[in-house]
Amino acid sequence: MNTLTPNDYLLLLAVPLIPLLGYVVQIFFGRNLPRKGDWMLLGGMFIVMCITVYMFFVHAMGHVGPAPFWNESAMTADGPVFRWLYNTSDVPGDQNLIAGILYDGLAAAMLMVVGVVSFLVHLFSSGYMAGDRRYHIFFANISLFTFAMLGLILSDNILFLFVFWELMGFMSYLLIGHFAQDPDSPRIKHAAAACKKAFLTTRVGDTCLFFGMAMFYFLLPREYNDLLAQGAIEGERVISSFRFVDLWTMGGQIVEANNGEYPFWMSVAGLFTFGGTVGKSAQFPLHIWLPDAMEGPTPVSAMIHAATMVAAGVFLLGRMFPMMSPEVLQIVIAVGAFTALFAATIGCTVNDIKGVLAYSTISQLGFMVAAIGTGGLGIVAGLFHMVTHAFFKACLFLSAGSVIHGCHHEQDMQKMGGLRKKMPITFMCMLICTLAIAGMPLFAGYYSKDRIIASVIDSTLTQWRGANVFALVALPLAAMLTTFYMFRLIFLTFFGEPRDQHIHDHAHESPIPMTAALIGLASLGMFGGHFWLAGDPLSNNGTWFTNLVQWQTMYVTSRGGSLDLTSMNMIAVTEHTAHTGHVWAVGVSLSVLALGFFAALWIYGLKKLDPARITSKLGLVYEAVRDKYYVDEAVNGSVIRGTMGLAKGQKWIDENIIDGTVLGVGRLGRGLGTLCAWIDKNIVDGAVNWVGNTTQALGSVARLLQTGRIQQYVSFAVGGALLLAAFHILT
Amino acid sequence: MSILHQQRAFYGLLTLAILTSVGYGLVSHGAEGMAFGFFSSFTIAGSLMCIWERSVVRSAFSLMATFMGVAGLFLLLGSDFLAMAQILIYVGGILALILFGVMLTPPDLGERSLPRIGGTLVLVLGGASLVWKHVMDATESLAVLPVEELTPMTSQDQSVGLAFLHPEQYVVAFELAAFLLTVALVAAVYIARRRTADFEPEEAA
Amino acid sequence: MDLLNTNPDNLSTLLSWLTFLPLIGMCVVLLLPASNLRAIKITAGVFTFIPLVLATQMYFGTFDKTVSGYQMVQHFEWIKALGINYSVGVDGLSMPLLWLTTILFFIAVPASETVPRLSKAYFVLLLLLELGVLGVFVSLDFFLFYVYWEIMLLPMYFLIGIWGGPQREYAAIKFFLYTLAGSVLMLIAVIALRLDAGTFSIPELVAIGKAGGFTGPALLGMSFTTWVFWFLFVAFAIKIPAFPFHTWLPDAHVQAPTPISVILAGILLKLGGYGLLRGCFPIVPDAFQDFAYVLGILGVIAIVYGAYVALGQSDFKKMVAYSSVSHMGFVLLGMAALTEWGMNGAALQMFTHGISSAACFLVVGVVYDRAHHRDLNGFGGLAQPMPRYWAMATIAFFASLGLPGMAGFVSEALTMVGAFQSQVGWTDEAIASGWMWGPFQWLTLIATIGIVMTAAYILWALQRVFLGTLNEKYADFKDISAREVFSLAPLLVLCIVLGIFPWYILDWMEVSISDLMQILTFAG
Amino acid sequence: MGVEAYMGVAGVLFVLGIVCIISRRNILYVLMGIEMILNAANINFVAINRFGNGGLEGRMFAIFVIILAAAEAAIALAIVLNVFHLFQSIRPSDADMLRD
Repeated sequence: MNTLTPNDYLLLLAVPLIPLLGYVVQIFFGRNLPRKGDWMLLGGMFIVMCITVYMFFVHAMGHVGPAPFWNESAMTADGPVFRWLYNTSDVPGDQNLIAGILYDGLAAAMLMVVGVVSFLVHLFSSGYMAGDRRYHIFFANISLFTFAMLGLILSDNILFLFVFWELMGFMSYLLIGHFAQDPDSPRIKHAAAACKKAFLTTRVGDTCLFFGMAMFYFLLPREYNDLLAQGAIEGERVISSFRFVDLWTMGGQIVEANNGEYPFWMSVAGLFTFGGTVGKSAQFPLHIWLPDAMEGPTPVSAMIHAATMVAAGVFLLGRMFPMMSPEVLQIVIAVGAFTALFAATIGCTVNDIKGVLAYSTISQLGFMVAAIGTGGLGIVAGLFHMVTHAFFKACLFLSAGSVIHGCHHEQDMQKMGGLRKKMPITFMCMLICTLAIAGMPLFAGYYSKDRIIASVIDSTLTQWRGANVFALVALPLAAMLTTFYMFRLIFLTFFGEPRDQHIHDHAHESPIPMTAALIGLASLGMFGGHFWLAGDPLSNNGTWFTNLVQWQTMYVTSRGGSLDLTSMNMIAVTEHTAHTGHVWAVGVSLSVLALGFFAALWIYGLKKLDPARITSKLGLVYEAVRDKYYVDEAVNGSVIRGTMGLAKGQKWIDENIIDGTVLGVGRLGRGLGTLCAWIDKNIVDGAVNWVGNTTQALGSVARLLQTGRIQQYVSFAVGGALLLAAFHILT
Repeated sequence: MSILHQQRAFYGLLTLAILTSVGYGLVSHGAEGMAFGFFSSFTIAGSLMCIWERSVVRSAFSLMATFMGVAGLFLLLGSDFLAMAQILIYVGGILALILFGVMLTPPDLGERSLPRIGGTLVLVLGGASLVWKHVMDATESLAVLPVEELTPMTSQDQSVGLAFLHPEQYVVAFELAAFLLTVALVAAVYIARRRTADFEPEEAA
Repeated sequence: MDLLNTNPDNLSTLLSWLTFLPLIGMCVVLLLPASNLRAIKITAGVFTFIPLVLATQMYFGTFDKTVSGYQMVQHFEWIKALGINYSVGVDGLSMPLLWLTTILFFIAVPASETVPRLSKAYFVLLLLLELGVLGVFVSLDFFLFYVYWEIMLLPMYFLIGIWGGPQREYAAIKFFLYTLAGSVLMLIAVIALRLDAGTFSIPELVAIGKAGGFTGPALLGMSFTTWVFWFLFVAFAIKIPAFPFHTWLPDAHVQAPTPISVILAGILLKLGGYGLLRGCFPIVPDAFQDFAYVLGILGVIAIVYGAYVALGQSDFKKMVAYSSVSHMGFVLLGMAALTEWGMNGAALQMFTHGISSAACFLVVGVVYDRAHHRDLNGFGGLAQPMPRYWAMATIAFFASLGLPGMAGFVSEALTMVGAFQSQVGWTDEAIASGWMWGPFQWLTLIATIGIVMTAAYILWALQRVFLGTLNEKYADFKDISAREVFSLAPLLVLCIVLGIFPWYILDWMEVSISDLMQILTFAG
Repeated sequence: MGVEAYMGVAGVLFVLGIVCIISRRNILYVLMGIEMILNAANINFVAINRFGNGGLEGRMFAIFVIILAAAEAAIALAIVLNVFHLFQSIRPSDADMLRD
């Protein structure tokens, strides 16, 4: 049941195209537009925001029904269709790639989030980046990034998702590298290295995603057709395609045909796809690029490395969830939980204000991934947390940006202190969002984080699996640490006496556009949570967001398949466990909040306990945590030095062995050459000389005939002729 | 034998040979045979005399006899234009040239040596006779008609003249010959020009 | 289907005009006085521009992309005694490459401004080279193919040997001997085919090949089709260059002047790939299928090995040269996969690599003209004095990196997914048991390492050259000049347009590639 | 008279020409010998032309031989004068500068 009318699609199509148009205009005419063209892009983003919000409320909000609204894009061809590989329609479906728009619950929510956050970040950066030398280029890059993100959300097939996925990687490369070309920025060298590192690490994840995607594209239809041949599935033969709709139906029916058993290769493919999320959402092994990405300007960190790009990984997980087998989900939970805990611990020791927020982002992403991993209602919790996190984390970054802007690009918290009087608005916004991220009730964070913990409890109660248990322990601990380091940040920057008088004197509140953005995001951070639920927070289902996000099951069932998410992951969420799980969750999250807050208050607020003594007592553990568990060094040491060594080795091989063989052949040739030369000179040449000499001797004899007398010649001629004639006659 | 006896013996033999060939021609082929005998013996005698004679002048003049004999033979063979050309060019032109050559070069009477002449004559004649049979076989292959079926001889000077200028036939050769003659003339004059060096007195080398 | 549809009415002389225009140009340039270099440049420019206009008009006009088989065929007896005839035609496979050739040669002429010791001979040889290359792409008679192949060899030797860098003689000789060895092998194979099949014409050979009609003598213990396949493969592999035969490429590129290495990378490498798809695969299809996995392995080695060695380079141009080796590995992999997408990917990769690597070499040329050295570590922060150059360099290098939205990605994605779908090397019982994982799936997995490494060496190079602190030696470099933009811009525009709308090339190739696929015996 | 007779005469004349060139010590005899040889050739031409198919070729050829003989004689004479001028003697054996 598709409530979208054709012109809705045009509206949706306009959403990504406006930033693209803005980019193209900005690139060519940006420099000489008034105010370097930022108003044009800002206006564009405002329109996009209005469209997304309008579409969200008209279609997603009002719709509470069994089947999620979606469009069959290509099939009913009411949505705009883009034939990518061959422009002729007679090429069979699986050869030609037909891309359309998939606007369902998840896309609606994400679109709105990205629309709002991007607009506010544009607004903020128009103030923050005012004096920059490459101001118009910055705005161009940001708008192209927004185009890529919006495109990713709307794409209905995984290949286009991949295209926009990598395009975002490229834009983050350019944006992180923004200061790499700015001669007067102090950290030009670090920025250059950081942007390369970001692109390469995400590229590793991208290639895993590409491989997983190729596996699904090729193996899914083959398996489906084999089962069809064996009669396990009825229906007609399927052609391979990248579209999510096809992947879900085929996947669901294959799993169902194997009565709930996932074929092995499907887990492998699922794992590879999860590799993509690990790369992009900075999960444990591939998280090293996010802290370095802080080299980029703060609005970039806010938008890309907090709200949108890193959320794309979780979005992909949401999209590809039906294809994930239980084994893969175990790994997802494990990685997510571990990342959450791991990053939270490091967060406590970082002194750079943006560094803290970077590690907090990694940790929160770990929460989301773990939540989705638990399956069942966990998906709802994870995606919901993604939405709320986008708001308050963006606000945190922007407020950190305004703090930095105020303190003239000073990022080290050690030098700040007592800024609350100097920067009241920033302080208020930052406080609100810290409460939100900590999970204070009535704030957005509480609803989503509490739901995550609830889903983890549910999944562990229903089936006792290793990863779930680990998550059950790790996530609350991480939540506690989150509260601790967030309040540490607040106390260090805003409370206590100013540690660096010079900075304190010059600190000033940020100009209007920046504070307006901060207020906007802070309010979303506060009301975001409650507003979404439109139902009592304690109950488990019936919340408006759940059926918005639980589209997959409904989608497949409406297509005749019976892809029941809960049943697929064999997490039978009975009414009873859901309720008890939930009660437990509320209790755990509140206690964790209190614990974290008082610890931070105790150490940093009231300065009762000198943090130095704790760190000295912890000793080695503290060093390890402070140096980020030496992961960077480990990766640099092993992977990067390994590849470089391999490269140098292969260069040597190429130069010496392969080229060597050629040169060897050459040298061999030359060796043979000299040998032959000798032979030639002495033997062959000798013979030739001998021949030469003999001929010369004969020559001198013959010369006698050369008398110079004509008559002798005539007589020789006649004699010769006669001899010939005689010879001729005689024979 | 003294030189005089030699001369007398040689010329006696010569006239005897001429007569026998004329006689034999008359006997074997009637008038035509006689004419052939006369002309052919005249040619051969002339050349023999040219080789025999000690003085160059006499040899030169004996050559005239040869040319006349050959002209006669041409007549016998029906090409009158050719005979006339033969007489005109060979006797009138070339012989005169040779005489000029004789005049411009010192006489060298002692130069003739009979044994040399005799030796080469015998040698060459021997070789020639050896080859003669072979040459005769070669002529078999020529499409040569026996005397009887020959078409009667008609004077073709008209056609020869036309042939010279007829585009398909010899006009090119004719023009080339004309061109060649002029070039030869100029070249001869150039080669034989009097060097300026001749006029200065040469110092002792 | 009359293979060569040689009925007189469609004997269009368009192709012959296209191939012989450079020859006419060469003669005109020869007549010009050597001192007047400006006139020479203009004539060379004109005589490369006309084929470009012709080729574009053919590409978008006369060439009918829905018809299979050869078009614009011209056919007449050349050497009756040996049965060699001048038959020329073009189909979906060669049309895009023909167009690419004319584009790159037209771009090479203005790019030759800064070649050291530039003289009339340079332009004469350049036009002769164009004749050779155009000829190879249009010829349908194997002997004519071989003749043009040799014609192309000679000017290239002199162009590198005279106008090249310091060790140009070594590089030129190495290039010449390598390719000559290859072409000798090809000659043997061509003659063997002629003696066995009685004709040189490629379409007829293909028909016989498809029907398995070759009954020639075995050699070195291999059946006729097998050793003919190996001879042809080695000849073309040297040109691609495939893994073991690639060592001539870096030397040739490093020593060649910029416009020549643009042409070398842009088109000459495609001759190998085109040769395989035109001469080797359709004529000896069963041998090709038997040894497809070997090609696949060589392709993947080239991809991964080329990427790693490029990572280890310190010379900018040598790095781009090895990147060509790595990218051409995709062509081999795509071809060996014997799947619809694989073949299309390989053919498209030839075109896209042509434009992206040509752009990269022009970028290297620009910086070499200013700094007169190519040591990557010697540069730094060039983005500041030359922002527009940095923007263009980023587009060029990210296009060759395979960033989506650029042409490189489309062909690499097609090749990878095509190779992944390949069932070459699947044993029958594996298929029966439903186990869908064969050698090519492993190869594709390994190839992904190559893709990551490609990103690594390109980004590292970009960082060392453009980002970071500005090396004060280069502070006064002036930004990219109009002439350099004139050569570089069309290639970049092509990269982006083909990235978004790849069907501008794929539609043209689709029909002839599906013809090629019909030759496969098992269900590809 | 048959063609053999004429050819006989031509043969003898040819032989005598050669003898004249070889035996006599004077350059002029070489010239005369050449003339004899040319005449012998002419006789053959005309004879065979007459006894052959009777076309014009033989005669025409003979005429051209005669023409060329004239040109040749002129040149020969000029050369003889130079030889005499250079070597002060007309014996061919003295003019042996060609011998190294």
